Parts: sequence; C-alpha cells; structure tokens
Amino acid sequence: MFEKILIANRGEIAIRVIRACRELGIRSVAVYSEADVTSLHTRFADEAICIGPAQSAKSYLNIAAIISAAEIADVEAIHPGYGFLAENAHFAEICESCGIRFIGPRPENIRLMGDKVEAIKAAKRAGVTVIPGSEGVVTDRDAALRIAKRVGYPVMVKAVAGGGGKGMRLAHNDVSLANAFLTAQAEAEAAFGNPAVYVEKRLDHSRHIEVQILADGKGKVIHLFERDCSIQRRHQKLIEESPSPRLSPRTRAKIGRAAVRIAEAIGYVNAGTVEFLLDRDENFYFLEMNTRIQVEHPVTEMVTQVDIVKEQLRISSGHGLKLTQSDVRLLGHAIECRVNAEDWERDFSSCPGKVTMYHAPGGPGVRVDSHVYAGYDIPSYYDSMVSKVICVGHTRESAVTRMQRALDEYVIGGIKTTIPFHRLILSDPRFRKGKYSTDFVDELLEVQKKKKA
Amino acid sequence: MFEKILIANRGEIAIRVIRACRELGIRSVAVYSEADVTSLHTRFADEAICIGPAQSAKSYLNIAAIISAAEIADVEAIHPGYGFLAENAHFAEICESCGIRFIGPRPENIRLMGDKVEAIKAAKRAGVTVIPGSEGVVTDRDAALRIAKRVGYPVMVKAVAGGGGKGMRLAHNDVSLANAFLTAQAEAEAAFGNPAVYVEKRLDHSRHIEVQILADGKGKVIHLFERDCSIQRRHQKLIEESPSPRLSPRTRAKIGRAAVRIAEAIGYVNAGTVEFLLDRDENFYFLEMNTRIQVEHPVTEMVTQVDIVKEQLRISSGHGLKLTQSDVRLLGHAIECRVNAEDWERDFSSCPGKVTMYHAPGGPGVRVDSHVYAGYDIPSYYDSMVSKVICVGHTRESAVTRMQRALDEYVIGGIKTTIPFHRLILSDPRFRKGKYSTDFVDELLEVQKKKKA
Amino acid sequence: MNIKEIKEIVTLMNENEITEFIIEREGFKLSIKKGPQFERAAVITQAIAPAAPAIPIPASAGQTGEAKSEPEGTFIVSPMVGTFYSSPSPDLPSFVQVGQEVDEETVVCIIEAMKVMNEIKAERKGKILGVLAENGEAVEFGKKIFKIGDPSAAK
Amino acid sequence: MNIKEIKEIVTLMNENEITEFIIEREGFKLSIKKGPQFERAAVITQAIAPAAPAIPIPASAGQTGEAKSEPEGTFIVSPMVGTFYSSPSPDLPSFVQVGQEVDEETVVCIIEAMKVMNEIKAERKGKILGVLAENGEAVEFGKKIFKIGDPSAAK
Repeated sequence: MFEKILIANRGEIAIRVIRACRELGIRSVAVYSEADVTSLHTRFADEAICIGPAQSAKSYLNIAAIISAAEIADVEAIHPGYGFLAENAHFAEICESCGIRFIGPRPENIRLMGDKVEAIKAAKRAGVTVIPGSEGVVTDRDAALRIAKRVGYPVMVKAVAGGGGKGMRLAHNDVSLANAFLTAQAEAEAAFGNPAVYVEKRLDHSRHIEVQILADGKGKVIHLFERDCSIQRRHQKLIEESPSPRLSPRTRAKIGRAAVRIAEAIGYVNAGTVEFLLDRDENFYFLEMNTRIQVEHPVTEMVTQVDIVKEQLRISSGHGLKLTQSDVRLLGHAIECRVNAEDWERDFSSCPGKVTMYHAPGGPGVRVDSHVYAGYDIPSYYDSMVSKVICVGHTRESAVTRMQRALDEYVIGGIKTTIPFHRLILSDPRFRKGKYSTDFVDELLEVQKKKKA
Repeated sequence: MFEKILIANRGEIAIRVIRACRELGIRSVAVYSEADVTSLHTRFADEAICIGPAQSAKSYLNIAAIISAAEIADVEAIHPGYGFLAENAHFAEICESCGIRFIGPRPENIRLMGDKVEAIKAAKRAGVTVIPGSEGVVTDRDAALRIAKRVGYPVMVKAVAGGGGKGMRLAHNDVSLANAFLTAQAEAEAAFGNPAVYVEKRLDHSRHIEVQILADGKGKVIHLFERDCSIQRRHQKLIEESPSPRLSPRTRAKIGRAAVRIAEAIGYVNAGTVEFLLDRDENFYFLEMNTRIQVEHPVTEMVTQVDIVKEQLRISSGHGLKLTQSDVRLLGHAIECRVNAEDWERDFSSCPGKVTMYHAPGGPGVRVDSHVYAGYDIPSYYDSMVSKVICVGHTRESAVTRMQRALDEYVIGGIKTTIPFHRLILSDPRFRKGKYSTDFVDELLEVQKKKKA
Repeated sequence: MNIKEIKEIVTLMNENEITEFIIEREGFKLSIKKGPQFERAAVITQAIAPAAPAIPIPASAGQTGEAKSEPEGTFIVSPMVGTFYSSPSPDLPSFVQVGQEVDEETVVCIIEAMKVMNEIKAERKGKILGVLAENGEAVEFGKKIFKIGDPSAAK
Repeated sequence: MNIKEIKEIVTLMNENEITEFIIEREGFKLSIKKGPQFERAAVITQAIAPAAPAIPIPASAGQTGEAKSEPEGTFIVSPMVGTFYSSPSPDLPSFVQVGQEVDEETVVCIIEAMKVMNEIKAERKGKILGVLAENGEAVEFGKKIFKIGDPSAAK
C-alpha cells in the first residue's frame, strides 16, 4: 500500500480521500489555492501546499504546480478526485512519466472514453446496445438531417468531447435541428476546443441509470450494481439512489453484466461508471463512461458496504480485488441529496458567502460528506456544492423518510441552500412511488411556477 | 402504529427516540426542565413541554408532571429512554393505569429484574450458570464470611436493588469483607432505601459481555448478538464493541441462546439486555438484566442493521416481530466511544460549560448521536455524556482505525472531553489485539500515572 | 467624561444587552459598539431547528428572557404541568377578577394534574392586573398565568 | 487621555466584548476597533483540526494575515511551487546578498519545478533586507522568499 499520496482536488472529495487515507494509514498531502487557505481539506490532511491563486486554471488545473508539489512532498501517487484533472489523460500520462502513480484508470482508458463517439463504438463492439444515431462524427448539417429522418425526432446533438451538458442541443424538427447543429458545434468548440458533434435519438421519459464498476487490472472486473440518477436539472444530478426503483432483478443483472463487459473490452483499470439510458420498456442503451470516482459514489458505498475510494487506493497500489461479484450484495436502499449553495427560487443562482451556523444531521443511517464548517467562507471560484447527505434504510421508503428527517435537522446558516428544494422533491407523490424520469425536475418546477402565478 | 408519543427523557437519547418517531411518522412530544430550555431535544420534537425546575427529582423524575404532560399533549405512549424513570416499575404501572402505553417491558419484568437476587434465581431456573455466591440476601456478617470461605476470595458484596456500581464492594480477605459488608449495606440503604446485599465470587480478568434481545410478547424472542463492554472505569462503560473480539462462534451461539432462554422464562416483552461475565476459559455467568434501551444500543444497530428503537415502538404498539433469528447477522464490526464532558487528567472530573465550537465527524461508517451544538451550555445538573461516536467497518481493525480518524476530526470547543482518553485506549497495543478485561482502564491509568511521575 | 463614567456605561450596556451606544454633544462624541456574542448565541439556538414545526405550547425560554427586563413578582406562574381552570366549576364565577386585590392565601385558580384538582394560591399580596391563561388551557411548568401588581397601586 | 487610560479602555473592551470604541473631543479623536471577525475565523480554522499533525510547509494563511499590517512590496514571494536555490550551482555564490541593491531585472534565485530551473527576478527596485528561504528548501506558491526595502533606504 502507498505510504503517502497527494490529493489534487478540494472540497468534500478531497476530504473523502483524506478520510480513506487516514483509515489505511496513508499520509495525505493537500494542495490548495489562495482562496482555499481556510478550507477544511488543508486542515485535515497531514500536509498542505499552496499551489496558486484562486482561479482554477492557475491552481487546481495547473499541472506543473501540482506535479511540482507532488515532487516536493515526495508522494508516491496522486488522487485526482472528480472534476479538475480527473479525466485529463495528459495529466495521467505526466504523472506516470514523473514516476508518480495516477490513482485512476490508464491514460488510454481516459482518452478512449473521453471521445464520446469512440466510446459508443467500444460499447457496440462489446455487444451493448447504443442509442440509435449517427454512429460517428457528423460534419455537415445535411448529414444530421438525414440521420434525424432515419431515427425519428426528437434528436440530441452532442459534443464528441462533451460532458456536463455542454455542447448539447435538443431538436424536434428539421428547422430546429439545423440551428441546434450549428450552436452545438460552436459551443463544443468554445468549451472543449473541439467542434466535433454527433447525433442521437432523444429517448423520452427515460431514466438515467449508471453502473459502478471496479477493475483491478489483473483480469478481475466486478460491478457494484446501479445508481438511478434521473433527478437532474440541466444535466446536473440532484438526487441519486441505489438500487433503482424501476429495475427488475432481471434487468439489474443484465445491465450490470453489460457494464462489466464494456470495462473488460477496453482493458479498464480502477473505479469507473458506465452510464445508460433506460426507456419505458426497460431497454437500456449505453450513454457514456465516466473514468473517475463520482460525486454520487457514497450511494453505492452505503448500500453495498464497499469503500470505493479505499478500493481505488488498493488497486492503484497494485493489489488485486479481494471482492468477487457474488460478495457484492444490495443491503437495503440508499439515497443521496446534493446540497448546493443555491437559491432555487431564483433559478438556482449560486449563493456563496459565509456560513454563520453549521449543524450536521446525525443518528442512525445518515452519512454527511461535507467540507463546510461554522465560519467558513464559501469561495465563489468553485462549484456550489456544499454537502452530500446520504441516507440508508432497509427499504426505499425508510431511506427516503430518513432523508427527510436528516434534512429537517440540517442547519446551514448564512447562505441559501437547495435543502428546501430537496424537501419538495422528497415529498412529491410521484417521487415517493419511484415513478420519475429525467424530466421530473423540469415538470416539478413548472408546477411550482404555476402555483406562484 | 402510534400517532403521538411523549419522550420522558433528555439529551441524546431523547433525540434518538425523536429521530425514530420522525422516520415512522409518529408525532413526538419532548419534556424538559428549566435548565434544558435551549436543549436540542426541545427543538427537534414536534412539541415541547416544560415540566419543572432543573433538579431531576422535580422534573425528569417527577412522575406526576410527566403523566400530566402526557395527558395534556394527548399522547398514546411514553418512551422512558434510559436512566431517570426507565426502570421504575411503579412509573410503568401508573402509565398503564392512565391508559398510556409504557414503551418498555411489563412492570413485573422491571420489578423482577430490579431485584438482583430474584434475577439470579430466575436465570438459574432458566438453566443459565450464575456466579458462585450467596444464592440470596445475606443478612449478617458471619453468613457473608461463610460464603466467602466456600467460594474463595476475592468476593463482591452487591446491593440487591443495585445498579451503576452503587452499594458494591470488593473484598480480598475476612477483614476487608467484614468492612465491605457493612459499608455496602449502608451505601445500598442510602442509594436505594434498601440495605439488602448479597455476596458473589469476584471473577478476575473477566470480560463484560451483554446480549441484546427483542421480545414481542407474542411468543417470539430473538437476540441481536453480543456487545463487549469491558472497557469500563468504576463500572461506567467507556467503549463498547460488537462482536466481542474474545468470543468463539460456539460461545457466541451459546450465550445468545442463554439470553433468549432467560427472557422467555420470565415472559419478557420489548428490548432488553442480559449481562454476563466471561471468564478466561470462555465460561459465562449471568450477571443481571437491564430492562430498557441502553446507551450502547447503536453498536448493535450498526452491526446488525436492526433499528432497535423502531422495534421498541413497533412492539409496544402491538406489532409482532417481523425479524426471525436467522435474519439477524453480524455485518462487520462496530465500536462506540462515549464522549463525556470530563477532564480525564483530573480524575475524570466533570466539565460542564459552554460549547464554543462544534464540528462532528462525517464520512463513511461514522454515526454520531449527540445533543450538543455550537453555543450550547451544558447544564451541570445531569450526566456528563455529550456524544456517542459509533464506527462500523468490515473488520475490527477497520472499525477501530475509522474511530481514530473520526475522533481526530471531532471538534468540541470550550469544554474538556474524554476524546484524548479514548485516543489513548484506541492506540494501546493490548486494546488493538482485543486482549482486555474489565481491569484494562485501571491498568492503563496506572501506567499513565507512572509515566507522569 | 472620564474612564469611570465609561465603565458605568459599559455595565449598563451589558445589563441591558445594548449593542451600540453613541452620544454626541458639542465638541464631544462617544460611540461604543459591542460584539455579537450574545446575539449570536441566541440566533444559534433559535435557528438550530429551522424546520421544526411551531411548538404549540409556548416554551418558557421567551418568558425567562422577558422576565429579566421586568421587575420581579410581576407574574404568578404555574407551579406544575396541567390544565388551568379559572373557577371551581363551569357554572361558578372565577376565583379572581382583574382588578381584585389578593393576598398570600387567596386561591387564584385550579390546575388539574393527573385527575387531581390543585388549588393555586397567589402566595403574595397584590392586585390582579390580568389573566394570562384561558379556562381549560393546558399550561406547562413556569407558564405565566396571572399578571399581578403591587397592592392598591394604580395601573 | 494617556496610554494608561487607553489600556484601561482596551481591557474594558476585552472584558465586555466591545468591538468598537470611538471618542471625539475638540482636537482629539480616539477610535479603537476590535475585529473579532478575522480572529474568530482564524481560531475556528485552527481549532477545527485540533488533532491534525503540524503542517510542515507553512500555510500562507498567516502570511496573508501578516502582510496586511505591513506596507506593500515588502516581500518577494515565490510565484510557483518548487525548490528554492539561492545560487546557479552549489559551488557558485548566491545571486544576491543581503544589503545588495536590485532592480526589476535582477535574478534573485532559481526555483526548480518539474526539473525546470526557473530564474526568479526581483521585479522591482529595492534593497535586499533578508533571505527568507534556505538553499534547497521546498517553497509553495506565495511563500515569502526575500525581504526587500526601498532603494538605498537605511534599514
């Protein structure tokens, strides 16, 4: 096992990794920007190194500064967390070339899955159904229109280098597709420096189901079942749960095997997530693969009792997986709410500022992953997530009720958070029945708007 | 299920019951003394009623005030928590006579087990080995000396109405027994209004093992395995864990069955704990039975995933146990540290006062049950426990390491707590190996004293 | 103004929870602001359960706070939890009326607890200025049930 | 008002959690403000990890705090994370000596990051008053590496 690693991230995920390190006896080195001097990850780590000014490009995305810090601190490996450099194949390569282990997949895994068109091809080769569409980059508008004609409207235009909803456009007819195609290209160029886009059929009322996998690079790949992440707003997940209330045991087994097959086919190593869309008839289609630890990984941890971050560390340090597929069982139900510093009543505008009071929920079945404390000034430079609350119960109903109880107890003073919006979702009858698609949040907001008017 | 209940307690256990109520959709009524106006249980409950001044005798032990509050609030049942009126058979009877369900065992269960001599007789009748001793009340010194001669020194003199280490004396020879007998009688008289004592052989290097049981009053009694509570100071538990690192699977099965047999023999209802001493040869002896929820119940909850407080509520409202013995499994290892507002370096003197800062540990496998928050003034009228930290892991080692990590994160400013003392225990090599008896804390303190000198 | 006078002002501020004090005269200005300590603590305890439903029976917290700024002996408080009755039975007049002079032994109300009717005495001399509980109302320990003034004092 | 009286006022402020004290008279004004804000934040962040081991590389928190009370341009800080070298190679003299006058273009040290030797320039005119990093020491972003005074200014 490693003796000392650096965590190239901030916020709750940096703390999550530090916690795993402490529990494994690994010394941890935090890096931080000038805006994060008082951030909790700098206090919880064994060492902390300032790597640059507030702007991410000059600190958390500054490869030279991070590698330099890793060399100074003499660490064996770097954990990238999520976001920032987590899916940067170039960074992973530099780490390896400097003799520092990158705690994540191999650079070629990242590069392959980072190209959404190549990823789809890989899934097809592995015998997994993909969404009907262009089967490659679409370079001109007429080709896009032909594909739309073949698969039928509505269609999505998506950036090949995409992620986080950028360079993504929906079109319902030829006219809107013509526009969507051009704006998606422009947005992709601006966001990723790569204008390439592809076209996919848009599946209505679908659910976003993703499968957590672990691969040890020694021939063993297992899955830790699925997470249902259909509660999204503008492609940002708000609530995740496991297992999905929609999957039959049969489909659960099938989708798990499909994810493992893809990972095996590309020689994947470390933790990863294969994302699928599930249609109303319980058919699933490969969407993309995330080659990193995800925000919502605690949902799976709580319901399977597998510590995914520890597994990442074990795999990267060269240990084979001890777990076998049959060891992994769903022990109840888990749900996560992402609490953001946002005012949902003002279009989810972000609300950074000073947290004047802080009291986290406790008691049975509640886990809080957060970097916030009383007196903490939330910097405006980074994302608005302040906390993740994860609740587990024997049944979906008990986990959801526990979440309501936990959110009732949660005090975060001085800033607006999305806790009230989560309450709204949790008390919605359709949500309670587990009958929701990725359209749920938009529909809920529509209803709320009407109520106000 | 109940619609509304009253919680006749304060502090973390009141909050624990409120949490269970919220999760079951039961409305909760808190009662509080004037010293507890700002206590968290008064905020978390749906209603709160002031029942008297700070002194327990006039508030939390004031039966008339509590019954009156229950009538005013129109509740169906009262949960007594632990301590205060929890093992008061008279209170349980009054509740029932007022048409209010007492959430606990039947009054006769409480009365029988409250008489330690009768309890021992009941255990013997159920075929469970008891500690060699007087087999009844010892009324004169000469009888005590005769018993000591028969069973061999050292012996313990214990109060029949005992509990919490009061009216308990150790004797190593005839001279010290003569004294111990008289002082134990006097102390028992003062503490319980009943001078009756009995004599038991003192088992050296024994462990305190207790078995959690659940009985539904409809013929079903199950156990939730054992807790090892050998880390004690002056008969006060400091750290508890489950399973016991000392028990073989064979003894584990035997001790569980013995506890169930006793509960069945006396027609016990609701949650209860049967306490045993375990000698070096893994023989176990009945000690006493606690007829209430215990401080350390979360250890069992974390390792079996059974919510004991919810089961209490279900049983009292007339539901049979859904769980069967074979459903209950040990899923890893759990450990609890009781954090007290005490200065361990000054003989554990209590340190009430204002909590200026408060930040509870989070992340995977950590549960905190506490009533403390930043700004809370710990009243000096009640016990000094401020928090319970419970950690769970796949193995004992991972649970203990996680506890160290959690305690490192825990910030309770403004008062002294026993967290540093827990750190000392957790890093002790004998504790790490699981090789400890009820003498452990005394021995550790002795070593520390010598280091200082 | 000397240091002694300033100290007196600060004491006054502490006793009355004043957070800002400004005095200006020709050619003179004194301004003292006090730290948020007390305010903050109060906010914390109030805010700790922001989602908790309204508590139907008023907590005595507020009462304790209020009482500080009023002279002692202004209220008769309930010595127990129970149900407040202003008269011995529904068809009889109230024990006391607003404006009535009472002494230590005057029964002012009944509080029923556990089926027992407890006669509550005024326990001081004075004039009833107000009845603060409704007939049949549930009262908790420490709840103000009567406002009482000095004997024969106007208003 | 003399220093003794001011001390008394400060004591008064501490004891009573006063955050602002202003007194003005003709031809006289005294204003004392206590910033609990910054101090408090510092205390919280320090205390938040009471058990955390000492951080070997000094966090820039203290530096930022300090810098505020000193005139600007007093320090040359490291523009990157790396290893500090005071001379081009171990057997050569240091780039600059204490007491030496430097200008914008003067190279004051090398910081090695990712095997690249980065020459660091003074970027201002002034006199080197102190070297704050050891040869071969690891420095983080923002670490003060030289103290620098006005050109030719004594001390």
